[in-house]
Amino acid sequence: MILHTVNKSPYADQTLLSCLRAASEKDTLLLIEDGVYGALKGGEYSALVESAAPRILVLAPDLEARGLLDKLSTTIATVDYAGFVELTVTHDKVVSWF
Amino acid sequence: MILHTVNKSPYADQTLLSCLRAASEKDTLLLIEDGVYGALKGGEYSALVESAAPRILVLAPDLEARGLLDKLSTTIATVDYAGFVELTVTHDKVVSWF
Amino acid sequence: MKSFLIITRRSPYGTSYGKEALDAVLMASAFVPVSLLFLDDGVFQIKQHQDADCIEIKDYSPTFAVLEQYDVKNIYVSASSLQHRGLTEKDLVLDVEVISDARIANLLDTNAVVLSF
Amino acid sequence: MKSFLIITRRSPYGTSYGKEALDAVLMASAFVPVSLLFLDDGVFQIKQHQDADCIEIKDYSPTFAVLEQYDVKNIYVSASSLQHRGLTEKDLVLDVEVISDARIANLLDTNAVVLSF
Amino acid sequence: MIFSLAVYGSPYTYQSSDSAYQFARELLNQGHEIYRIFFYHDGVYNANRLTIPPQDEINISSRWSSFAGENNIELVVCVASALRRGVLDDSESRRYEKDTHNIEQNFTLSGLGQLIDAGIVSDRLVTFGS
Amino acid sequence: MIFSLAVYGSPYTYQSSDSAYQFARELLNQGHEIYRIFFYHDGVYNANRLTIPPQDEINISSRWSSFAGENNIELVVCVASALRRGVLDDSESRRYEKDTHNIEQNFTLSGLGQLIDAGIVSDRLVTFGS
Repeated sequence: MILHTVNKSPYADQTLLSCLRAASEKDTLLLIEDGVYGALKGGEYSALVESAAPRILVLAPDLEARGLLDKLSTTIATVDYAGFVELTVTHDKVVSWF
Repeated sequence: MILHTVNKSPYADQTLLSCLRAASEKDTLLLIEDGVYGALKGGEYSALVESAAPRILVLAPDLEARGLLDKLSTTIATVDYAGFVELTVTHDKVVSWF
Repeated sequence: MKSFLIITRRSPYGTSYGKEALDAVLMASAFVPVSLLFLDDGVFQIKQHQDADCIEIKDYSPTFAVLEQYDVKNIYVSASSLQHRGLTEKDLVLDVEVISDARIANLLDTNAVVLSF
Repeated sequence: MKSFLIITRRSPYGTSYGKEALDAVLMASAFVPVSLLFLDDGVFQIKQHQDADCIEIKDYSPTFAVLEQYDVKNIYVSASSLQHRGLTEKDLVLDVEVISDARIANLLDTNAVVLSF
Repeated sequence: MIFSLAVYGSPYTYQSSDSAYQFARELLNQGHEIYRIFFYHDGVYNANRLTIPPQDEINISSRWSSFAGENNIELVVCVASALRRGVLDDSESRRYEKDTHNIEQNFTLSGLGQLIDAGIVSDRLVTFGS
Repeated sequence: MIFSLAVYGSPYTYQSSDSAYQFARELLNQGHEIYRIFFYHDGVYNANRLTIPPQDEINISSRWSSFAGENNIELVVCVASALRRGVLDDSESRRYEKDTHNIEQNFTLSGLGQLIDAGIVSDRLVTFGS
């Protein structure tokens, strides 16, 4: 069980797509920094992210900093830094995509 | 008449697509640095680049450095730094995409 | 007098390019006619409700909202960039002119100098 | 002993990540079992015929070709990354195992530490 | 648990040093141990003590330095990455006959082996890339 | 023609300073004039005189410095970008009570207005981004 972090916007960069190709169903993806744009509803990549096999979470402070609380896809839950740390503990390892 | 330069690989980054959306038919696109990967034949973005409306050129030293002379799309011509400089003179301005 | 077009293409906070584009706009506006274009992830620079305090970074989006006071009157945002991202004009901190890709090509053509960030 | 997987995802010369991945592989191979995966634009790191002298940058691709001498025996390249880029095994400077996305997921699972560049 | 972090982004330019700092602070809040924070690639600029941010912004290298000093955490800067980018400690500065050094307190230059070691010793290694 | 260049990438990490240098050299070959080379964003690290590259690699800051000295070209580093990233000249170093400076010869710290001025005065402004 892997925690993947992605810190690039899918609208600018292919990193999220690459992570999704490599991640397993039982893994978790955490969108951080500019990665949080992957959690937008109604955008070009929203359907892809919403239907992805692994669980997808988003880092709340990075989402809030960018003013996106009102645009968050309804299928994606948020975590704060405390939750981020807990995820790194409950998963076997962390793989960073950047 | 604009000379656009693009220095990012289309396989990693959306910059080339963005440049193509904004460029006019009479413009020239010069692929430099990692942008030269846009000049590959047989890749996912090859058809798009080969059928693009503006003229597309590639910077030879960057292509050669990356070992891609044998993979260059047949519809794309190369220029060296001397040619790059000449292009900046013969076009009204340079717009850099990075 | 040469006119400048400044383009911001990056999202805020992940990199500092947005802040540096803003600084360039403010500086240029003191000397030359300036147009500003929000393109690609640059449209996120002017998303409403930003609050970078929560990541301990300085929030500069309020300055974008008052650019008219700095004589930056020509502020544009790409319609296709907004649309790809599921955003509309109402999501933005300032009144901008939403323009087509063809209009963007025209802006690139008609301004003497184009600076991109 | 913990095993390491090192992934290189960036193309050469545009950024220094490829060189830094190589340095990490060489260092890790002295201490732990190491696997190396070329993924995404990282596959360009091992494209044949590189010659960075012409841009006055040091060409490190020959070192990738001799990694076996450093006890780095498990060298993989993503099949889908090659295919998207119109490349085949024959275009590469070294013998690698071309693997599927499912196999990549398995590599991520079975190595204790994953370092990405 | 024992954690190590790797930071690859230049400060003020990429968010990665900010994210790494927030994460590191939360690790200590939750009672975890930080074995090492390793700076590589442009992340080595986090150790430059000559940074002078505007008054309303955080001094990133001082923030790391205080954090490390107060919590007894090792901040290791990859020496090869640092030399080529011009981040020097006193001893490298002398060795290469430069007249000054620019490394912030509580940062140490050392080899890339320290990153591998961090991966071996720690329960989790978390990378903040750029 | 009169040219100016803008460089945004950190040396050794991004190719942009190499590309800008190759381009600048070819400009002079063809008899053009370079009015100014402006360093912004992480490009300001090009001016760090403490860089010590491996012996088989080029010293990028010295290369700029020699090029500028031999050809009488202005290398201007954005002062705001430079201060926050810790690239200081003697006068800024004193003003902020640092004990040393780290700017390479032939580079000058100045305001962002110098980039706008370069755009106004030059026939072409070419940006090498990262």
